[in-house]
Amino acid sequence: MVTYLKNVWAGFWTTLVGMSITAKYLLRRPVTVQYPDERLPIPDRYRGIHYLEQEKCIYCFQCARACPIDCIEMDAARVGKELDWKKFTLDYNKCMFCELCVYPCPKDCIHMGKEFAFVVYDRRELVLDLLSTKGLTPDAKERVVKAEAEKAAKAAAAPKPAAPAGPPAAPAAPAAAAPKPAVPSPPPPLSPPPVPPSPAPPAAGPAGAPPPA
Amino acid sequence: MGLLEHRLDENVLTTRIDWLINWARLSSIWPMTFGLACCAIEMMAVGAAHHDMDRFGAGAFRATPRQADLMIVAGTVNFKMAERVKRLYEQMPSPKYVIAMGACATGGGPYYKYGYNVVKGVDRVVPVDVYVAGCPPRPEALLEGLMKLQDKIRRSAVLRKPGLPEGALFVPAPS
Amino acid sequence: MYFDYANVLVFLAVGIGFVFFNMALGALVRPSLPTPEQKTPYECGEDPIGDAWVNFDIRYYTVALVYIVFGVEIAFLFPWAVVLKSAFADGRIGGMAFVEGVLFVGVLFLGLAYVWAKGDLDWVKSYSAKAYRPSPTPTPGFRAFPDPAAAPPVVTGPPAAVESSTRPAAPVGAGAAPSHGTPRS
Amino acid sequence: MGLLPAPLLAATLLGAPLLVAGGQQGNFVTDLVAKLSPVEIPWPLLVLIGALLGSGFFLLLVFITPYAMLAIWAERKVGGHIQCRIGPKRVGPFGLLQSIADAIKLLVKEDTIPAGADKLLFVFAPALVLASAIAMFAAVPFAPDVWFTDLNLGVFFIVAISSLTTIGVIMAGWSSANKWSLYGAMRMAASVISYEVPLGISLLVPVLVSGTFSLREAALAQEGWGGAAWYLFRDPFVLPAFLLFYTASLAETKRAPFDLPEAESELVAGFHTEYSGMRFSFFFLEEYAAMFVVSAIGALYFLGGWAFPGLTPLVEHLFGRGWIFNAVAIGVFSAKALFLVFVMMWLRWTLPRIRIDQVMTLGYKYLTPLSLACLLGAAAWELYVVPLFGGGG
Repeated sequence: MVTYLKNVWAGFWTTLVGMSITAKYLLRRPVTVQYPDERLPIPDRYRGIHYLEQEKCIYCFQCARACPIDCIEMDAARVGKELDWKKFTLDYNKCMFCELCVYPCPKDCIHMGKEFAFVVYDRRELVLDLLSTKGLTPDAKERVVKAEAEKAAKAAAAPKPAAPAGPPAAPAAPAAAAPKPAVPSPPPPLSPPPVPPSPAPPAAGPAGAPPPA
Repeated sequence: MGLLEHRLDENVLTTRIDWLINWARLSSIWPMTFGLACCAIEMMAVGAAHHDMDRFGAGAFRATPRQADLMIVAGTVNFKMAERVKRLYEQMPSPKYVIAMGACATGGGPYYKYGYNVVKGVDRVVPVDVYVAGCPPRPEALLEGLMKLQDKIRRSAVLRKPGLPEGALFVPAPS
Repeated sequence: MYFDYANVLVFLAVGIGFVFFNMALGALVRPSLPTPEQKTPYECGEDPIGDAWVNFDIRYYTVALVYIVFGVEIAFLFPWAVVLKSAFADGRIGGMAFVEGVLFVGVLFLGLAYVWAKGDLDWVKSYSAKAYRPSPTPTPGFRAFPDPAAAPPVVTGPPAAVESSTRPAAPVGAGAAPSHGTPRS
Repeated sequence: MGLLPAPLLAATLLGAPLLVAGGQQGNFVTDLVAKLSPVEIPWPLLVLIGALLGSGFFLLLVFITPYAMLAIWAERKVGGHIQCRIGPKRVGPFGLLQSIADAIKLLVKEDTIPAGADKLLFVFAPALVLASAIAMFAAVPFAPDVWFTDLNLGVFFIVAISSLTTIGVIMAGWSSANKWSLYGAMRMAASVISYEVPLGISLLVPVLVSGTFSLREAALAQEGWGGAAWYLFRDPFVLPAFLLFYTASLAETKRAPFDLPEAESELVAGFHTEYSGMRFSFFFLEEYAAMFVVSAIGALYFLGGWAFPGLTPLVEHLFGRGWIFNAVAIGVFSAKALFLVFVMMWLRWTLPRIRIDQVMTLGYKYLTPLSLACLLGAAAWELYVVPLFGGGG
């Protein structure tokens, strides 16, 4: 009997206690961050939608090769020292934001941004082109034209010395080969190897230098 | 088909009624309690205090597809589950909407390459209205997806004849 | 007086009319795109197995029987409660009105106590009914957990030693039979 | 079962002769119609018009539907704030249009009927449920002169009609051809049969005190003491009876923590698993209507109805018992009932759902004996203690 009455009292009392707690919360300020109007600060190390510093990129395929799911595809042609970008896409149908593409980049040109909302109506739109410009910039075109003119002039002046001018000539050779095999996914192992091992690190200097100039 | 649905010409009245119905539909999108993987945790976060999907009127998670308007495919859809996803979608009464949330649902995600068991995109099973990228997307991204879905509903024709090919339900976006 | 109940009928009719009116209104606009899949009963996305009209636990019916008794009793108590005060004031009945009520409720309460003691109010009868005892010999194929026949557990530390060393020695009697998970015979 | 609508319709049509046979009194709608009408309307027709207008227009359109919409909005708001959220906000100012949006959306949502369902019962169940909710309102007086029918069985009638809701729910669950629905319906039956008993017995306490079934007369009797003669304060047995009544009415209206028939986490949506669109919304509407009705009974029988110390006596003194008094009475009464509704919401977001066997245990082992004790105690107090103070009635 005592237990019974105790139970009754406990049921009543615990309900009251619970209700007092919820009442406290009822009167408290809500913690909601009203999204489109207010936004939570994004942490510094948040891994959002990528962005690419195109002018720094040297088309070395390191990021694409590091990607565990092959979601980066790129295609460019080398015109002299310049890169004629045709595509640099990141497929967010696959990307898992692991940041593995960022570390191997020798030029530190691909980054994880802080943009988080990437919402589309069509799945194909999820393949994001990271390039800001396609084709050659006017500057680059100018430089290319100038370089070609110089080359032609040099060739006209002396047919022999063309060989020592190795650095500019070497990239030009794979550039002709690159556009074609870059389309399917196998390219990384096949065609680019000529590029990164020997000419890429040396080419980094000249390729990186022109933009500031 | 309803008696009047998609049968009337465009005039002031039908436009207003369409506006009203679309407003009602977009203001009370009840999602289905349905999560497949880790994205579901973020989906729960959207319903929870910090992001509060209920502000949009979309907080009433219904456990049964019969009362739900929106299926948030949150997570990896493997082939075994795809059948169920399909059936759940079918069991929802129209108008019904689908948000594919996260990389796995939109296109197979990390399992694209080696995941022999994963459906490479839930749109191969059910028609998807809005794709939200991310792995998993932030709760805000899902809210963004919800707003995008609302935009889509806002443009749909209900009583009016849709100026569209047969069977298409939505007026294309004004690019 | 009849008027009151005719009024209620009108209320009922209006309620039913409201439902069907709304359904008709909605039928003007609501889409209807049924598929065979859509018409299958919802069973969490699985194929429904078997008939939906399944057999139910007999407990529901015993409790329903208890309810019927009580429900009828309440129906008798209602008029008593209404007239109690006037009957009490009426000199001819007086205190008997109250005593009758007490007797009636007492009988009711006795019935409740009996049902209670018999364990018929417990949803799962085996939990508390006095009559139920696990059989002294374990059911064949049943193994208590931890299995008394198995080797005594490895004693890891002195504090737990006393408790755990006594456990295997306990008799496999009624006391040692687990209080849960016992297969019902 | 297919014949069920027929007798109801017939009875309604036969209502007119019954009216001729019986009634002398009309409700306030009848009076209003008679006053406003330029020509004299014959009495039976007048009463029929009054009933139709009263139930259809005043109750359903002016009261129940707006109230239910507001209550659903309030429920979501209360729930949101208890969880430190905001709740509906972006649909209309403060999200006030949320329920309207929900209603329109549900109206234009596809209506699904599962293949194996018992179609007739499936279609008819929501109608029965909603009709019983509206019929429950018939016996609720809103003010001394604002009521639809003053039944001589008052509260007994409401308790009886509320079982009709249960029948509707069981119909819905059974006809859906779905296991979840059937489980929900059986649980509804189980919880109702455990709670109808304490509900009835605890309601007997104020019935005993007031000596009438009529809610209106009980409320009128509580206008004493300057509006503070609430039965709640009358003796030490009424307060527990009120708590018991409130607990039992939670189960009666399928509210948490006794919302077993539609337990979302166990039975998908319980008895309305297969209901979509508008049909589902009728169950919702009924739930909120029933919440108001049981809260109204609580307010009328225990919390003094429309009497409020200081306020109602003052209004009566200043303006007499005219329409101003009635308006104030409606306000006070609604405030009390809505407060009880609010407490129901508060409880819902506080307590976890309890198990079915706990429901039965609570119903039979705790509420029933306690309410019997309350009844006897109140009877003894009323008969032997009240005369000591020289009080009465």
